[in-house]
Amino acid sequence: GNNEANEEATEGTEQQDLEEITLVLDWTPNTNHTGLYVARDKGYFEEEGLDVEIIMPGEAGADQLVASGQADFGVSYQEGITMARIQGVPIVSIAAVIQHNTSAFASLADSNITAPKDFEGKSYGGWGSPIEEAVLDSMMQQEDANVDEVEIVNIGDTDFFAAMEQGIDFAWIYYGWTGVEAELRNEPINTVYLTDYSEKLDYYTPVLSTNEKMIEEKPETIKKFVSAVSKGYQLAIDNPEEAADILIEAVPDLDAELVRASQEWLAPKYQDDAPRWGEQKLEVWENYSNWLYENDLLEAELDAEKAFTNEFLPN
Amino acid sequence: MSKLEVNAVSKSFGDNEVLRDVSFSISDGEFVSLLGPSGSGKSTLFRIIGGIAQPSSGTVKLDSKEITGKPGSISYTPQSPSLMPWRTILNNVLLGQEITGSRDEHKALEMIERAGLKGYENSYPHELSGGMKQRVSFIRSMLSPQGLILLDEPFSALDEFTRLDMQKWLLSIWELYQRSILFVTHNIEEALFLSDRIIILSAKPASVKKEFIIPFKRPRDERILLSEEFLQWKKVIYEEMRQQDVSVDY
Amino acid sequence: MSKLEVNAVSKSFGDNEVLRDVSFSISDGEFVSLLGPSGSGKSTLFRIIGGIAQPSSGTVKLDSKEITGKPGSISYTPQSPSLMPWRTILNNVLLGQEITGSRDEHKALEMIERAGLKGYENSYPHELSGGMKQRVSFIRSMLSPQGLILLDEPFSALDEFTRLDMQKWLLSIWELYQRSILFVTHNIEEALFLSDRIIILSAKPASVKKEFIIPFKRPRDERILLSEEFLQWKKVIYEEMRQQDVSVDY
Amino acid sequence: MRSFLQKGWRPILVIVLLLLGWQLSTIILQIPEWLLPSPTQIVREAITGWSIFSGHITSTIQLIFIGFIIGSSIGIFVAIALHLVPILREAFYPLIIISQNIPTIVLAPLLVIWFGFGMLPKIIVITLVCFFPITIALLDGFRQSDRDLKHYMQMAGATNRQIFWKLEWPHALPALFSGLKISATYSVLGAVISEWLGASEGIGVYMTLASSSFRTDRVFVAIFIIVILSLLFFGIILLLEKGLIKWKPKEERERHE
Amino acid sequence: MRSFLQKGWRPILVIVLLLLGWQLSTIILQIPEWLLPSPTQIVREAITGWSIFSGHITSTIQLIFIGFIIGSSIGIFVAIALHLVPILREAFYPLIIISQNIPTIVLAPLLVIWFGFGMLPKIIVITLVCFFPITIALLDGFRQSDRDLKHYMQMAGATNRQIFWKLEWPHALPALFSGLKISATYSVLGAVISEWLGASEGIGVYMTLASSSFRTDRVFVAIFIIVILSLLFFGIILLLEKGLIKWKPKEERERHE
Ligand SMILES: Nc1ncnc2c1ncn2[C@@H]1O[C@H](COP(=O)(O)OP(=O)(O)OP(=O)(O)O)[C@@H](O)[C@H]1O
Ligand SMILES: Nc1ncnc2c1ncn2[C@@H]1O[C@H](COP(=O)(O)OP(=O)(O)OP(=O)(O)O)[C@@H](O)[C@H]1O
Ligand SMILES: [Mg+2]
Ligand SMILES: [Mg+2]
Repeated sequence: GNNEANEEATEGTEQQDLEEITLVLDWTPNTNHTGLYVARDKGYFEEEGLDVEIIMPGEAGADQLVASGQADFGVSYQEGITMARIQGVPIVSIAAVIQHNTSAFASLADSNITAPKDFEGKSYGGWGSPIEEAVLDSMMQQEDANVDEVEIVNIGDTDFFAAMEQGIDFAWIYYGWTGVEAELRNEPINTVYLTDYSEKLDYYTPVLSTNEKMIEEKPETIKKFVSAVSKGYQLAIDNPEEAADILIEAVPDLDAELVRASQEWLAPKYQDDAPRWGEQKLEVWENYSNWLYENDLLEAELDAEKAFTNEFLPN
Repeated sequence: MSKLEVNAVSKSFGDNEVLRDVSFSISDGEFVSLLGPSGSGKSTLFRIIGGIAQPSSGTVKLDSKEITGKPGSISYTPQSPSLMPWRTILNNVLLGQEITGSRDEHKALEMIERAGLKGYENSYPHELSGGMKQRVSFIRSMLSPQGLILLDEPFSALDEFTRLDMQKWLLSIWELYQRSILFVTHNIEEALFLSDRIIILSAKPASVKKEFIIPFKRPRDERILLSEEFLQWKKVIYEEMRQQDVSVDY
Repeated sequence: MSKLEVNAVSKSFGDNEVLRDVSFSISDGEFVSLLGPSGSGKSTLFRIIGGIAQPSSGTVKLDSKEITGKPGSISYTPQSPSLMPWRTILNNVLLGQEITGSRDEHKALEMIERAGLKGYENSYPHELSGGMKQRVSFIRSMLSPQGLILLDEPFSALDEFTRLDMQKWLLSIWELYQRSILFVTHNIEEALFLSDRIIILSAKPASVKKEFIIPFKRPRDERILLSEEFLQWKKVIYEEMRQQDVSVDY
Repeated sequence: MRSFLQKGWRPILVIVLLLLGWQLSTIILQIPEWLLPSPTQIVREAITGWSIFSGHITSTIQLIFIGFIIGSSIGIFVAIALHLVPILREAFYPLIIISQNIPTIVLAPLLVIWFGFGMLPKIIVITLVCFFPITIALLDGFRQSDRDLKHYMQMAGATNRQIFWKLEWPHALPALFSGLKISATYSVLGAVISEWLGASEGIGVYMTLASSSFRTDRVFVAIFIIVILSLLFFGIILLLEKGLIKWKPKEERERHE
Repeated sequence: MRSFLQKGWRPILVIVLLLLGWQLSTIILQIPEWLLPSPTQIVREAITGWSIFSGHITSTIQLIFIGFIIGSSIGIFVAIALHLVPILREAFYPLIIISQNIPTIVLAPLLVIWFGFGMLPKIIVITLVCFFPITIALLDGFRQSDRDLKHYMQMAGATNRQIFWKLEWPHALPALFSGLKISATYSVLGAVISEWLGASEGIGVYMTLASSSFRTDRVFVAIFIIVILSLLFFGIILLLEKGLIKWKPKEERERHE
């Protein structure tokens, strides 16, 4: 009811003045995006004079759309922005949605994989990127295990649960979504978090992005946008149930139960140990890009300072 | 003994009554011609005897077995040549044999030559003239082994000399193998020269108007064409057909 | 004045020499028949005059303008009826008019009735007998407005009465509109009854063997068919054709 | 309609048997719902979720129709152009094949970058899917028209245009319908795929959302709808074919699908 | 060969002009490489990266061949079965349409669960893509065979089998090739898509990796290869058609593609 009132109020008066903004998600809406939907449906964007349309990119891929200016803002990953910038794609991270990497290697509980050394002799289902092997390698090295002992199978788009049915022992998931789904299904899983084994792998995922032209030409717009989004995530942090309901109402096709549970799990992770929501640290960017470079996964060294900025975050 | 018996066959296409109560029979080894105005139902009757069309009523018997609506026992020259465009002349001619038994290429080549088509064995139908295609279609049915042959105006596109030659050839084959032949033609002389018996169909709806038994001795010679008796017969049949020709009023 | 001039036309298909040095002409309003053995090249000659086949050498002139290889100036009844299976009889008949000008449905219906096809205006070709299709194809070319009409065995599938009727009708139309007609037939009587002049082609390779000017007075009546002079003419032409018939040796 | 009832029972029986087998095997083999829901579960979800769902359907149907109509018009137009102008045919035939081999994964970002998120890029995708079978089938159909009839028309002075409209076009109609049937079938899936280019509504959107929130039952509801739409669409083309091609001899007509 | 050289220049000219236009517009409009690389950049990458690339190509070509051969065999077989057994046709026709409407997004997990990550599920995907145009085109081709010839054969005592092999099959050959052309074109893309089901090698794998690391030039190298493969494949089908269908009148032959 709250946001309805807001909409009615704006329709008559301010509408002409609203600046139209497009935001592309990375894929389908999920709890990573809650703050964005809250900011839209609670009227935070309108308060800043913005009219934001949220779009699912499908196969189009958000980064190119943001870089080309078809969309003003997007949801991206540190990994993607790093790769993109090396190829000259002018895209910049403007806020970290979640402070720490919540991705993990997950397996069904009965296969007893609790640490990287247990990966040996097991089969890993991935999507064929060389990064995966490098990540496995650097984690397994901590425990003197050998990545060559892992059978790496390309499972394409197959989802985690289906892959587990088909003889795959572990796969790379986001706990906040797939892990929570496993909880809801009463399917006990073991997780091995990347962050537990390597500082360098604690990169930001996801982040909000924009292109360099926006930064140059419309810094004010970015500031307004980030401040509204920040309020949105703040609400998600303080009041996960309400935030979850907003997301469910905005995207009714999502599974409500999963959204609520995921929101509950994710709420403390948004800001975590950072001084404010969205804060990014140079060392995180440098660590990760150096790690990629050292592993021959990057053709050149990243100029990390240009890849992100904290300047638009509200104080 | 009757080879073929057509019993009270009627056929209508919707409101269009084409055949009414047509009955006749053909003996073993007999040569019978069917005369009747254009559009009277001769080809339709052939299709019924051949079993690919169902009569509205009546039955067809071959060798005393009922074959109404059952195709497969007859050798047939359709009114339009109906050759397979993707087969050479030789292979077209052999089609009938392929269907019922073994290919006798030697005999086929012999017949092709006899029909004046030597050199065209490996041509495709679209390279032949109208009359040549008709001869190919004729050879095809002569090569088929069935005991009853239906010929639907097989020589209509031939010049008089080729036609006479084909007629004589047909007679010689027929005399040799003693197959029964039912022959449709619009040419009275042709019917007289070839047949043991001529059946005249009336105009729409067609029924058997009259039957003539032709008494010329066998083997026949083209000289009978000029005999007085022949001309006499021709006049009789001509008059018979003229009387009942009511479909075209002029 | 010459309507059509065929000058030294030759045609070979690969090694197969079909026409050799064929020359003749047709005057305005003249009715000329072409006689020749089956496969001699009559239809090929028609295709060359019609401009859809290119002669190996020689030229064709219509109204003194060269039209060799240029189609589009001729009304034509092909040897096989070639009707459009998706058009009704009426619409098939009107095709020639549609191509060159406006549809005259009234006249078309009149002609369909005259040809004994009343009631079939809205039938499709596959519902017609062979002879009926041939009549449709004939009407189609008679309805076309061109000054030269080529008729390739237009009456071969008709019984003698329908045929005579169509011949008389053709003569009446021709006398009324004075169009030039080139007519192919295998029937000598038909050629004699209809033509001002008969051209006889030799067998392969075809060339003009002989021309006869037929002196019967116009308008002609079917009674001349029984006259002594007619029989005499028939014999002359028959003999002429027999002599040169070397393609089929028997 | 009567003939539909007479013949329709057979495919329906097969489909019912299939659903039955599916239902039984999910029960007997105890296949978990998230892997392969049973037909009853799917139908239940379709009924309860109908209110959410109906909006998506209308949006997709709209896309299908616009896309199919534009796609088949272009297909027909291209076929005619290539047929009538031999130089065009020789020059552009390969490009038509190329057009079928640019994967959506590549096309998608380019289309969105050039044309934004509106209808246009989606319609381009459906069009690309639809036009090809029609063009190929029609071109082959035009080529195979009756030679004698063509000669007759040329002699009578028919222009190329007349030969085309009075002979080649009617002759190629059965081939056209062959192509239209293939295209109609593809257009539905084409529309769903085009929605992955970034849409806010539609069966494609619903399906990806369902898939990413592990609601396999909803994914199958979407498939059911897609399948039903395709069959409907195919049926419409068949009816059109029967209505337009009237001249076939009876015996053959009766064997029509 | 000679006729290829005579006619081949036209499409090649068009393609060269197209590439030239593309090259110029990337230069003039200053389109950044990550968005749309110029043809020269693509060719450069194709040459330098050839060693990485060739392995992927062989793997994909293998998939295409196996998939296309199985797919078209099944397509032909299904068409024959449905044509010869009317009950089958009535019962299964709708299922064939349904088979074209199950999006890979749904099929993929099921296929993987049933058949693992090997060749089998990929070949199933290509087969599904290939068989449909062939089946539809062939069925229509069978149905349109000459009625008079059929009657002649029936009267002469031909069995249904003889009628099929001696009449309907040769008559439907042009339609079959129409369908094969469509299928050959689709099989290449089908193979690439099937690799998204999880493969360790192949153009599809190469392309997704290139796309996720923003190597647009490599994505386009992959497309170039896909396009060239498709054209080659289509050309092979055309040559086969010319070789097999010899009886066409000359005039028409000359207008063949
Ligand atoms: N399939 C059909 N549908 C409707 N009517 C038909 C069909 N086949 C034939 N007819 C009609 O049946 C009648 C007889 O046709 P049929 O072909 O048997 O004549 P015919 O005696 O062989 O004539 P012709 O000597 O001209 O060949 C004609 O009036 C024709 O219109
Ligand atoms: N397209 C072609 N290719 C090769 N040879 C051909 C072609 N068309 C006709 N011929 C040959 O030309 C010759 C004459 O054929 P045409 O059709 O002109 O004969 P016709 O005089 O009309 O015979 P008919 O009286 O039997 O109709 C034949 O030997 C035929 O084989
Ligand atoms: Mg008949
Ligand atoms: Mg001829």
